[in-house]
Amino acid sequence: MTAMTGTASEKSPSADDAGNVPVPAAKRARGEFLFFTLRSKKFVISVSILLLLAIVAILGPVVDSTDPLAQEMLPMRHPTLDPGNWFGTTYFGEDVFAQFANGLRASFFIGFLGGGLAAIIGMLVGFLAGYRGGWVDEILNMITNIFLVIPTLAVLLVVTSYLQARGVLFEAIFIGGTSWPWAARAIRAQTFSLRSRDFIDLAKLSGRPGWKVIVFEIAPNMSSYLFLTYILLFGGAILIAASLDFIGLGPTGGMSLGLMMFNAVTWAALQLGIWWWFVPPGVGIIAVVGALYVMNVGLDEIFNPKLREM
Amino acid sequence: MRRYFGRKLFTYLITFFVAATIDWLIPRFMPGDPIAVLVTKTNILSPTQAQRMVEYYTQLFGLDKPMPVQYLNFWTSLLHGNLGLSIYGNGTPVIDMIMAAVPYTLALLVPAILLSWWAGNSFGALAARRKWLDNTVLPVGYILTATPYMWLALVLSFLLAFSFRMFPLSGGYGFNLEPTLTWLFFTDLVAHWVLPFLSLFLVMFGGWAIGMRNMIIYELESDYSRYLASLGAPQSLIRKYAFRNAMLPQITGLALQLGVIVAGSLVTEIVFAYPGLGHLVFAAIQNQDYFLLQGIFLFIIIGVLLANFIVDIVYVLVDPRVRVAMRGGTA
Amino acid sequence: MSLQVSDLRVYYRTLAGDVKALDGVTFSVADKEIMGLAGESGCGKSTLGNSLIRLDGRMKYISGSVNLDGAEVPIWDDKEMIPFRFREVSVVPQYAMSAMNPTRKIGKMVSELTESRGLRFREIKDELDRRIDLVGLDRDVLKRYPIELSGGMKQRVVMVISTLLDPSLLIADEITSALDVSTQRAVAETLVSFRDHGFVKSMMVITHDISILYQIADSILIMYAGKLAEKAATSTIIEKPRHPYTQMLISSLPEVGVRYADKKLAGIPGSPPSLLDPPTGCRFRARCPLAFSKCVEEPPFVEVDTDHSVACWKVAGTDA
Amino acid sequence: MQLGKTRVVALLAVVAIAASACGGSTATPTVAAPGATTGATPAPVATPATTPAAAAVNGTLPPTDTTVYPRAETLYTSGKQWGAPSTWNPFDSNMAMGVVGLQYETLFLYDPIKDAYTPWLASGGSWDSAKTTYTINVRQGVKWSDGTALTAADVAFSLNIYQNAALGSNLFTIVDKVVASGNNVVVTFKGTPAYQEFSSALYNDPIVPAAIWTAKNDANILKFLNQGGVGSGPYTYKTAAQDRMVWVKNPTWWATAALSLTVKPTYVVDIVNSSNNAALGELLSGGLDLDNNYLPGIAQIVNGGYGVTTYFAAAPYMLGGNTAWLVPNTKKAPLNDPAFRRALAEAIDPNNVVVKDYGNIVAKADPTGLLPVWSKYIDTAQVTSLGATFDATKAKADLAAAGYKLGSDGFVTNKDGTAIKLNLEVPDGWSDWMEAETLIAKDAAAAGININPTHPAYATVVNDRNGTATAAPTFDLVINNDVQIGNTPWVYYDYIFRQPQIAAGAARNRNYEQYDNAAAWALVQQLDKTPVEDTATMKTICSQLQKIQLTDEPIIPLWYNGEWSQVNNSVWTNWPSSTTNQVQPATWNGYWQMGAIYMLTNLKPVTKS
Repeated sequence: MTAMTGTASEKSPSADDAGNVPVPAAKRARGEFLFFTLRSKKFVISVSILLLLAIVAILGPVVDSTDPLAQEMLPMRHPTLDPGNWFGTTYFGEDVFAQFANGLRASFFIGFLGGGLAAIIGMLVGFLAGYRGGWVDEILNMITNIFLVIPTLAVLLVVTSYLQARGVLFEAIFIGGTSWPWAARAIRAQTFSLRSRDFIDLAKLSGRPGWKVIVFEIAPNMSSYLFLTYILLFGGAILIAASLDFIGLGPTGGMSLGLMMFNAVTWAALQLGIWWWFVPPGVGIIAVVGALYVMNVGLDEIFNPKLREM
Repeated sequence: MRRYFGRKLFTYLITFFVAATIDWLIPRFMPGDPIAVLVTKTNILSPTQAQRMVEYYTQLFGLDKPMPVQYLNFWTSLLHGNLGLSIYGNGTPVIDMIMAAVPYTLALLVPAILLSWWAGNSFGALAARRKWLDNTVLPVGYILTATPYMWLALVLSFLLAFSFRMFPLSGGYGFNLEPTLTWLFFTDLVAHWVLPFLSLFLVMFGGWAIGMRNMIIYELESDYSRYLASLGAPQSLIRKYAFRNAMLPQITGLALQLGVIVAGSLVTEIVFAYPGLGHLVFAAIQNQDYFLLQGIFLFIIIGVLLANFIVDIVYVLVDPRVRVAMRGGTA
Repeated sequence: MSLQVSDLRVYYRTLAGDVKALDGVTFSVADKEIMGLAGESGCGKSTLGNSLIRLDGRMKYISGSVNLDGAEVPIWDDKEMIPFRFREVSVVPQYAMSAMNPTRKIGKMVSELTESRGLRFREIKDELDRRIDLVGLDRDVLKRYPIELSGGMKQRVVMVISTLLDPSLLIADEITSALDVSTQRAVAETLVSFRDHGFVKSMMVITHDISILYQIADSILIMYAGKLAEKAATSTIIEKPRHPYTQMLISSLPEVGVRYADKKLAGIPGSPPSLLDPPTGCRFRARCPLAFSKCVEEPPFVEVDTDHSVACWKVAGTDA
Repeated sequence: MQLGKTRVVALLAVVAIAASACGGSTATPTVAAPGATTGATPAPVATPATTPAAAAVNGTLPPTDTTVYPRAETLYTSGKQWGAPSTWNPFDSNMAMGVVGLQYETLFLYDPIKDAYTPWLASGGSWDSAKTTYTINVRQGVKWSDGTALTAADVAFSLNIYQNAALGSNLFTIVDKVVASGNNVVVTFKGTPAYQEFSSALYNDPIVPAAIWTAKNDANILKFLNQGGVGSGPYTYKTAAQDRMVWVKNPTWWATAALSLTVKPTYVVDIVNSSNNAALGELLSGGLDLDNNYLPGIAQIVNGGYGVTTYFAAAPYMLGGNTAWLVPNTKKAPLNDPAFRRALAEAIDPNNVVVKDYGNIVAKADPTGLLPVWSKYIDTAQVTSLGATFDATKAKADLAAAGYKLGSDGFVTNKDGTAIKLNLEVPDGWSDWMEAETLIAKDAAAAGININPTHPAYATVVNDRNGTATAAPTFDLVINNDVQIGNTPWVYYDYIFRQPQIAAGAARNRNYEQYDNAAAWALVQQLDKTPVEDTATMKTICSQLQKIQLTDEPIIPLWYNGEWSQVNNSVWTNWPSSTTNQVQPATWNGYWQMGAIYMLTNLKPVTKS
């Protein structure tokens, strides 16, 4: 994910009025928003890629219902057009397509849940720290820092060694629980800048409890921003999962793109020339994460007319 | 100014204390008995000998002491730069093993981070609002930043090293060499360094380039840019300002990303059997040497904290707003 | 005759189509004249102001000419415009608060700006300092960063910067809207003093706020829906406006000093027409109590009195 | 200028490593290469030194230059070192690759394939008529690498060193005294000698120079790292680093004169194990000559024309290095019931593992579990009559007969009707075994036995298997292959039947299944006290032991774990093989003195024209 966070963390993509264009505001907002959503190349392309992959992830296992771990086919078969062998087979005669489809499913799941969890924690911490400030801010900051510097791998090692088997769910939760710090910081910064706005003061003066101000005043005002953050976390989670799987800390029993990669390498797919075992997971991850990042910028431009190319 | 850094330093110390303590707990939290693992691995024939080994290692690693004592020892020895003994290096000081590995990791990370950051930002800035560049740099950037480190590493090693033999496959320097200050050794060192460096550099480059590209567009649309333009200032000046201001968030981004980057270097080193910390972590995991792991992680923690602190300082140096705020705070 | 604008058309490119924000305006500003430019938001007054100095990405020059001190101003060509900007035409933007690079010391920024325009900062420095004194600021604001200054201070600094090269025309765009009353007054007075010191030859003050214009403007130009409605000396506009729109505008101000004119305009039934495809004829007729058959034709902007022009059939008719 | 910046950073980085690496390099004085080297070196993007091109470059260097090992004179191996070489103490079981075998030697070699002992540092050895004292004739004219002569005193000292409690050897539980007399060393025993154990000591215990080790022979003997120590073997310490161990030929090796043997490689570079990907890559590209790791898919590679070969040209490709056993916890129901264990043995088809998991690079184990090298001790007739073979239906029948009824879920239940769910544990990350356990679980399920394959962390497996000082072993089933090939089947029977049970805890390394059978243990001891030449008696005892094992199934043999060994023929040829020269192809501890040393003397360099 690297500097993608830079984008999200510093600038609020809050829409601003596009100059004194004499078109009734409401009409402009609705019209242009929709229009741009459909016109933004970045958005349309990325979303269609994601949809396509999502369809594979959802329908793939249905269409090709072979158990991804069943070693029932001829081993190391080249991809062919005949059904059930579109992506060829692994060293053990497992159906690569089945693995890919299920792996994709897992990756989406991890991104969705892990990213979601991270987003929620990030928001809680970020909002609280940014809104309350003072010592609450200090403490939350410290916690964030700790999570930033602890090699989460270490924690994972300890946890996993206690689990007989760890599933995709666990992996997602773990990633969610450890990858939130940058989001928290970014949201904190945003909340901070919002806190001083008049309408917030107004809300405060009107005696509404803090959480209400956050939920009904602050959050809506940075909703687009939060959404963009979530997209980045989504993609990040998938990448982190891939790394974990690669050093053998991935889900046991289940299937994920990272795990496919890990197996392909363990069983020397490259040297044996079983490229069709090694390539799909990598390309799959790149496609999903890349599309997410592109979508992020696409949406940013939609939310924020200034950024559009004219 | 002093108070500001004072406070920062304080929080960093506390962070370190907590992180180190958690780190210390790792080997203790691990299920099973490291000694048993060690003895089993050596698979000695005679039970009596096994028994002796158990006693020997138990006292060697000081595991016979009660936990609180072990914890105190941990800190005291830590202050003496002693990270304990490695189990699979049966008794080698962890610090020695780390010190042997660190130069490789630093030699990968430091240039990879700095260069990718510099190159990425320059390219991103160049690409912003320049149609054709934007349309070429950007897609490439997205693909790179979305690539898992090890996948790229594997592809590179398979193509450039295995198939085309342009670079060595693995290791830190030729297995036919001994470290000497000779041109031969030096070039060989570089040859082994290129691919791991490249796989790190490329992925990060993509990220920075895109980040910068997006940031700078924000800046080019900002009021001060418009004002300068209406006063007829040349693009060069406007872009110069925009670049400078877009840089600041990128600096923070760097600090926030360090953890991820380190993780990336770990897997990359594993792929290339590059004898850095990542390789060591891998070996430690394979050998259940949690003392070594603890040492390495502690080292990483210190490294990341240090880097963060440096970034903090740099940030203060480059962002006047923070300085002003501080003057306000201290005045 | 310092500024001469004739039949200027500048459209806004939007996805819905071209918005005829500035649809053929013709007027002039004399030397030493401070001309106020008022109208509801969206009437095109800001577009007019901007188009005289820099057409931003979404603005499209259609036709018309701008002539400053006898020289053609090539507003349609961004490159060609550069020599004019700052030197001949300058602007105090409505976003003056955030117009300065937050990470540069003000002085540094000014020097970099002027150097980039091929001037030697050292030669300007003294003048700069003098003018800083003039606007009642401490000289060392130049050694400060923008965030160290209050809103009013920033406002004044920007005014000094914009006028540093003694431009022939200064466009002041909504400069007071963000300020409190007392600061407004100060800013307004500063503008006048700039004119009196000859820092600027003539001035266009774009604002919602007629009361400000009443204080400083020599003449006022009222715009409606991308066209000129009425131009006359300030006193004339305030005391005996001729155009029905102006009349309603002024009468809707209970007493001079009321802030936002357009707020009050809620009193006028209906809303301005969309400028995507504006109706033919008089654009005000939908809301005009006096509207009659003739109004379907485009009313010309004719001088009905010395230095008093109006675009309305009724007015023209009565005199004819 | 920007670019300049770039390069500077890069170079600085590399310099950093260079400096540190040099700092790290031990022992050898770092000799600057002669100008010729500098001239001969390729441009900054150097071809990897392991490719022919670079090898040529290095070949141009004078062999005296200590900093570059000419490819043609260097043997690259990998497989023994799981971590950086950390000790060169021949008494430390974690010693670096080759410490015993290349640097230190033993009195005899033992060749498991021919089942023959070859005098090595001993010129011979003999029992007295009563077979109660053993006399070792110390070979004359053997010199330590420091030039001093190897004497009977050295040998006596080296054996007596095992009295040092720190080594915890049990040699002196069977040996009474070891005394040097002239050129001989006389060993006397406590009671009837444990011939089998003693003979394994003869080819396993290293001989060290007394002059150096006397001072070290105390409680801290294991703390002595002995880097670059003095030995008698064909190689001496050259250097070591985090990722390698380098040996250089000892020009004055005694065997050259005495046995006209010469080790061909001037340098032996052992590379610390890394990822499969790297190892396989190096092997295929000729950067590695011998790899003793388990490399998946090697069968395809051997047949893929990469110039990579194995001991056997076809399945099973590898020699059997040890037996992988399925170890049941015989203290737990239902595994405490021989009938159930029997059914389990019948339910599992090791061929699945052999074919699907290993792709035929291992072989199905004999029902006795004895390695092929011990086939002569297998009572084949008895095996055919008693041995359990894969037969799901028979397994079902036996379970029913033994009173295990099928539950609604299709799995048999305990006699008291409670459900049976057996956890099979293999260490996480052991990919081949993880595959194996799933296959085993499948087979078992087919016969109605519910096995749950799990792979916790290695430490957890050890914990569950060994138990702790406070807790008894908790495992149901584990796979284990602790005992390697050796000179006597006794080691296997000791491993299976060991009595008394070793206290639970780290030191537990025998009889994991906790099977108590006094009769069997008596036979094991009897076997131990049978002279190694007396194969007839050995056979009869083994046959009796096998009877017990085949009927009681205390532990179930699965497959012969391979003596993983794959070689690249591009630089060295005439590797060990089933056809040309039948010697051990492994660099692991203990294999050198089982004949692997001949691998180095038999090698032939590929002469490139």
